[in-house]
Amino acid sequence: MMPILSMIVLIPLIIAALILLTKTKEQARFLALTGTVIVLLLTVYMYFNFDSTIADNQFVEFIQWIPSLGISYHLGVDGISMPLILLNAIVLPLLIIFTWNDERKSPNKFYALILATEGAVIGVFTALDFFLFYVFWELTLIPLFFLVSIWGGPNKHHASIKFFIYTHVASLVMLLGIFGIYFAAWNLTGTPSMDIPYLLAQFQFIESGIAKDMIFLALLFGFIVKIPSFPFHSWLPDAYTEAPTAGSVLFVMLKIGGYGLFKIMLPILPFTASPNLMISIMAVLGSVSIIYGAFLALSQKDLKRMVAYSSVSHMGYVTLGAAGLVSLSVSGAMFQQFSHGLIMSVMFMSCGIINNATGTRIINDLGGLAQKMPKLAVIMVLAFMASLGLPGLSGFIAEVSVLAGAFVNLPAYVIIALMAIVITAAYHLWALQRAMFGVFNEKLGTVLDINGYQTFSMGVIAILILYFGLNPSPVLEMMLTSSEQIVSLMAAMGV
Amino acid sequence: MDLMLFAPEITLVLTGLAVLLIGLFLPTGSKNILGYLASLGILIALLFTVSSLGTQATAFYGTVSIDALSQFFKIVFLVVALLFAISGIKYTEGNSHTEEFFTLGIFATIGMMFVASANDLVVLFVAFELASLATYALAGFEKKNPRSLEAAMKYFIIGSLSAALLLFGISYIYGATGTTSIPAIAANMDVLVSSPMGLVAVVLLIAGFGFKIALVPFHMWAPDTYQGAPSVVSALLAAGSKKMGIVAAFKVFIVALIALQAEWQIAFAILAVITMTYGNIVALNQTSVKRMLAYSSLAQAGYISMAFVVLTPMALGGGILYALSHGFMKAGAFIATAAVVYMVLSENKDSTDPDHIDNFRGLGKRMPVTALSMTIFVFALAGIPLTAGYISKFVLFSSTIQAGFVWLAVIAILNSAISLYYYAKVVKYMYFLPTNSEKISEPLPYTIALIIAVIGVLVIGFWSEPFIYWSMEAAKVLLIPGGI
Amino acid sequence: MAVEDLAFLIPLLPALAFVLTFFLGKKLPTGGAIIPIAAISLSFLISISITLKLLANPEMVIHQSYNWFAMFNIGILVDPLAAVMLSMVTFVSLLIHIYSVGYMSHDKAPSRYFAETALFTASMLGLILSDNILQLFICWELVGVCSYLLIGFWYEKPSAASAAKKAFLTTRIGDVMFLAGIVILFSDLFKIFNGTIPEGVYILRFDEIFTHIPEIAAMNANILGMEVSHITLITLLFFGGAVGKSGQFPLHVWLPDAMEGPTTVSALIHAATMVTAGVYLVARTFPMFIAAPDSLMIVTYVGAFTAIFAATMGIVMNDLKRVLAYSTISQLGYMMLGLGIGAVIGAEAIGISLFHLVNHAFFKALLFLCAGSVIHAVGTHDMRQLGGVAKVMPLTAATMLAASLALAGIGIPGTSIGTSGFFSKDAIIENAYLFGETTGTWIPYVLAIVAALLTSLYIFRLLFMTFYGKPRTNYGGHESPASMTVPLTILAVFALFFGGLTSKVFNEFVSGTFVNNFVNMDINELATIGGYHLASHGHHHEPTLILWMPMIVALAGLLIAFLIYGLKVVNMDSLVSRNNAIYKLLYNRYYQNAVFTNFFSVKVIYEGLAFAGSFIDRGFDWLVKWTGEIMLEAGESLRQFQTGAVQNYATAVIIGVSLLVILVKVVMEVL
Amino acid sequence: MMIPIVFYLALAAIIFSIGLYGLMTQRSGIRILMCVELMLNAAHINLVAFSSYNGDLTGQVFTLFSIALAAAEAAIGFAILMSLYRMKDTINLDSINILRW
Repeated sequence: MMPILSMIVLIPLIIAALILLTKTKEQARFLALTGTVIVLLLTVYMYFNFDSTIADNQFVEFIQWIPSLGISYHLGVDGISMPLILLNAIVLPLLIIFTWNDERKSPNKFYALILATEGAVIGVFTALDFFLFYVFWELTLIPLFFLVSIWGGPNKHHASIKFFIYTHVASLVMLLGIFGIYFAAWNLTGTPSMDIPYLLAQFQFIESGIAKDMIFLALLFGFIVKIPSFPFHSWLPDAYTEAPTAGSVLFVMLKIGGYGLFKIMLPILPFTASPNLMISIMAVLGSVSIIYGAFLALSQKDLKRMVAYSSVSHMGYVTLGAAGLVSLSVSGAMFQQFSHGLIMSVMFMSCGIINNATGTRIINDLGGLAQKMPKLAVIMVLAFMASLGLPGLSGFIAEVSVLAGAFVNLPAYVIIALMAIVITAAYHLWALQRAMFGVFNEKLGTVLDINGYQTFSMGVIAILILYFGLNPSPVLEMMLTSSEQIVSLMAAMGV
Repeated sequence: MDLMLFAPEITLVLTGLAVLLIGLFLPTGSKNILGYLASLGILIALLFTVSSLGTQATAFYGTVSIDALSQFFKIVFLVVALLFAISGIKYTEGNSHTEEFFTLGIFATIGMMFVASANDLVVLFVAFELASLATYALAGFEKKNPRSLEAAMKYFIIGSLSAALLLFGISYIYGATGTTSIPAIAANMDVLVSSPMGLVAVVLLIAGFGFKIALVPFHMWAPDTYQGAPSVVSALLAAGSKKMGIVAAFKVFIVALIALQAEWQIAFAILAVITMTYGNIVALNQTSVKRMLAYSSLAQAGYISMAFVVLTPMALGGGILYALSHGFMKAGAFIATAAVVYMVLSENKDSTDPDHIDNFRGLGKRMPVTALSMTIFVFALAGIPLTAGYISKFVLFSSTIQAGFVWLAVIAILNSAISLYYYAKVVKYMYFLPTNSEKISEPLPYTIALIIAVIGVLVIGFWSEPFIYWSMEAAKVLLIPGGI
Repeated sequence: MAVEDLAFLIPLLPALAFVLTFFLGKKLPTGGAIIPIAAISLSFLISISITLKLLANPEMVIHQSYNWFAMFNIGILVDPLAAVMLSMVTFVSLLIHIYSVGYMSHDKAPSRYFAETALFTASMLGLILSDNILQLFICWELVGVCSYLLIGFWYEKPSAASAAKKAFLTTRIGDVMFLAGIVILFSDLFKIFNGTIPEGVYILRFDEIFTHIPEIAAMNANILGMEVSHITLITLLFFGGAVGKSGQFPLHVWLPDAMEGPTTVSALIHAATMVTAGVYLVARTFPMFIAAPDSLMIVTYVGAFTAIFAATMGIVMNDLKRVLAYSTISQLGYMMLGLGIGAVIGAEAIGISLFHLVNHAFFKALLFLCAGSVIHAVGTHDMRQLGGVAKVMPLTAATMLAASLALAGIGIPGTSIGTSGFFSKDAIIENAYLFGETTGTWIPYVLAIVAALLTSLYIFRLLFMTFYGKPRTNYGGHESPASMTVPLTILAVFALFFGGLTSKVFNEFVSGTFVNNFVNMDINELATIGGYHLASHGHHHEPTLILWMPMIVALAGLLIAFLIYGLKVVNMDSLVSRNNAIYKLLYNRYYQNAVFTNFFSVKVIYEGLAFAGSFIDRGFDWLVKWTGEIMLEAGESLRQFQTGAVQNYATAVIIGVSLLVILVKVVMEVL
Repeated sequence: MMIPIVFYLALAAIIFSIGLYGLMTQRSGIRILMCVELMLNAAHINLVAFSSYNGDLTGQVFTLFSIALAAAEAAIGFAILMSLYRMKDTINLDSINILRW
């Protein structure tokens, strides 16, 4: 069979290179669209050939790379990564369409970077070798760094450098963790290997408990910063806010932190010296992020910044759900990643549109936009409702699964999260009221509604939000399979 | 004995002399032919060396040895020399002293290569000095440029000082062991170990080599010299003669003075930490790119000297691989700077600091190839994956953890995190800051040199297996008794 | 095919209507009102025929259930309780829709209106049909968001936008409690099944929940040192949700403000769809409540207190719709009280309470629609500017009178003569008396009685001020079009006669809702778990006075209102003045707004916590920045070593050498 | 009769230190150059002394090489100083510090 995973990873990168050669905006965006659509088709094909009843990796590809260090080119997808790949594959073409008519300098670089990011992110989701994993992990940084620094807002340089270095430090700490597990296994078996499943399986045989905890914490830190979770979130508001709309959406697509949590942290969690400590660390981080992000979002003046903080709050559910260690909560957390990706992309698209149309994002300066932009208003209200966890929309499935599941083991933390729900509703509705409703602020001048391309891409995502809210099974089933396997592992260890 | 073993050196000597002689009869206008000649000679030498990889022999009554280690480092030197020569073609354009430039460069390379294969302190010292003397002259190549002269002067004084220290140290070793042959020294160390002379000698030697490797505090000349000397020469210094110091240190300490391991391990631990931290922190707010690169190469030297501390095959292999990668990255970076300097000077003759970071504004538009390769080099230096810099850091740092020096690895990793700041700053200037000046045509030789370096960086990054293999082989030479 | 197979269409048709109207409405006349009207009338037919079928054979329920995801399902359950609710909601909502055709004719976006109302109705119907608590919660939330959209229908009005937000947020507080209840319930059942849910078992379905009530009741949680049974915890949290939706104290604040929407929306919210959801929830989970110690007591007291609390505010409002709003709150209090009384009368309570709910739906819808018709005609809803409207709009006035009689509960005890309100309210008050007898606490009864007095007082005050006498200002005005008056008339008929005709059969029908082939609950057994002593069944004999009491107070209220506002024997101005403390307290609605909105939400949450949060966040940000700056500073100072004088360099080398010797020695000593 | 080696070593050490001292204190480039030569010669003394004591010639050969190197070094050094002098009319090294920090 064809190396489909290599294709969905490499095609975007190759196309990105091609786009760099293009001269005009038309060629660039056309190539970009083709590339992303190809990836989408391949992913859909893969999705329909994916067996969601087994938890093992599928479509595996394996090639020796640097044998003397046990490094190999090892790809595969499972129930954890498949939905996230699907998410990227779906949103990216729509993102290209969304930006179809935008005017910006050097569009070829722009689209090239977008595709490069897609390739790198999908690479992270498919890599089954720590070396490869880390390579893609770092590779996601660079295009985003450029996207923010070139097309970003007024404060872009500070934001991009901060994001770049902050997350790079995290990656390096994670690398230390990887080294730890790598050599621990090497010393145990005498043969080096960077293979993720193999190393995760070896982890339990490490004698020194301290070593195990250190490795776990180092890896955890790397992922937590990327998620990002309180208190390591301070790169996020700047980066998300300063990034161009497409950049913000790509940031949202960057679900690698949570992915690492499920793919790498949970399988080794029960074998750490003090699992319960680790669990409570994650639970605390998660629940605090939820309520903390909510309060901060409430206090924001800038619409996009508010959305950024709301994303901190939402990603808290991921950490909390992972810590919940009930198949429902874990799969709920995975689903939260998926749905959060969809919802936030619409949110950021809306912010971008409002910013372009009115020239400001300060909520109090807006007002009554719904009268001028009815189409946007409809989609935006839906997105906001989804974001505040309204039933029937994808956000609710995730949150209720996380809350219900996690309550079994972590009641106290769930109560904290529950308190945040009202705040969440508050800042969403308040922002809507001030920005979209009420009397139109004439100072904004003439405001035009979203164009056909934007309507299409946002509309499609909105419909998906609705669809997965009503029928989550298409992605939730495979998540459940994977999470049940993880949880059964926990149960076996009596955690 | 088989002269073919020395085919590379012989080729170089001949080339050097040929360049010198032919240069005498050429009018200034047509001297740039010499550059091509030199490059050709170096290339041939490089091919000889590559083909002789894996051969194992000693010559000249055991004072010179050909082995994986020497060949590996010869490749490093020759690659750097090649980049030096190719970019030199443009640099020396219209200069009446072209032949000196290339001859000196070639002789410096010969010196380095003999250091790499030296098996006797006499040879080592002489070759060391040969390289040094040639580079002293090169540093001051721009006789009319005060900066170049000052650079040369500082380099020379500190250089000769450290030469003296080195020789003094060697004299003690000779006195205590009664021989200058490296394996023989290793064989009868007992006197030296028992006497206080041991420590003194070790420290004197560290100072002597540390000057070339540019370890804090023996580094003081480096920033000034790298900044003041012609960029192409800085490339040779940073990428080439630095490695010479490293290989010499490898031989002398790990092979000859292994009995004093405890002493010099501690010394190197201290120096490595100080050096990498100092280099990175001071590099943070430099405005001269060459100076910034100088400090960054301090930091890199710090990383490499971790190999002395860890002292496992993997660590040494990592260090050796790092030497190669650093050769490509740093030489490339300096040559890119050279291109920029060339551009600036061609725009206004009397610009005092042509390598100021402001001259990099909008380079992405003005010199796309140079900018892109510079980006790759700095990211490689920062250790971004799929570059030579990453794989070398990977091997070196991970070996540090393997050997249990977690604290050292943590320091190193934090350092490379810091370093990202000033590397990213260069990229920021090249791509994100606006410029009013327009695109210019990039000088071909520089471009070729840059492309070669980029290819090197990326190939090592992607297809690392053979490089790791050979560096490990080289490391074995050092560690396995009687390997030499 | 049998009608019960069409049950799923009941919510689906309006939902479909929503989609169609949303996309096609603009192109159709009257904003495509015809689509929802047609859809809802179909739903009504289905519901009513199902109700009749269930009436015929009491054992039967309609239940269908499908897998949704994980261990959750989607399903419909039509038992007597659901059936009557369905019929009522579809009926009232249908009339309101028809009425709206006329009422919204001048609005600029009628299609959006009809789409949203259709969705509103659909989600309420879905709520009623749910066979599991999760689905119920989902529809519950949808109802909330629809109310948000409808209250904020005229979103360009800032007051409307903020009222909508207030409504959503306030109910959201309740919803969170409800959700918390569900979460706890889930984890309890999850533990009961100890983690392995068999295939095809949906643990949040009512039958599963009810069958495990004893186990849940056995679990105890320690909250602030006191042992609370999980069942109590869960039911109270559910009740919290009900309090939010059904505007019980203290979460009733949103309801009066909800007047910002079109009057028809208010009618929909108050009569048919939204507020009754809370009562329905408690009725639906009644087996849990009766098994939960103390829960029903709290329901009783909250209900009774709300009844009187709202009534007091009703007397002083000058805004037509606000009076009605407070009356709704008060009546909902009665319904809750009715359910709470279940503590002594068991399942009958459901019948009684639901009966009042249905009747209230009729007359309250009628009241609002009349008010709407008045407002529509004269363009103001300040009663002080009205008066003598009866002359202009006789039909409206007549129907309004009917509705008021029903609300006041006029009727002759012991006979089957009387308005609908009479029968249902009377039943509640009588049972409140019984409650007093059994438990020995008379507070609920007293509150209920006084509330009854106030009720008739404020409603007749409204009646006299608006329709009686001569106009205070010269407003134009005319009788409303047929599309509005016809629904009024129909509702009037129901408000007057429905109760009298159906009271007996209705109570039996609904009270038996938990005894059928889906669930079969022995309420008395559960009551013992809850520790309630049910009064002996059979007919109770209250003293005649008690029997007549509600009637008397109602008439008394009527009389007082007539004297003050009709004949003006007392000069109100002396009382109605800013320096009358009580009046001020009532008029400012006990300063809840100041407390809840201005102080709590703005000061504490927004300015307090949120900004504290942002301060902390700046701290983190500063920490990151600071690290960077330290580095740069260090770099700046370390540079200075590089003096540029070569001697210093040489010195550095030499010092370096000597230091290194010493350091190495020292370290070697240490190690 | 034979002078113990310690004397030679001491002498060499002294000369070496003088060289160091000069290197640190002197301003004139020429003098600094001379100091460097002093230090080298100190090393040479060591080598020769050792070689005669160890009784093999390596040390002396080494010295010869080294002297030659020293000469070359001196040549280059003077060349550099010369051109510095041409440009700045001074060989006072303190005044030559454009490159710093």
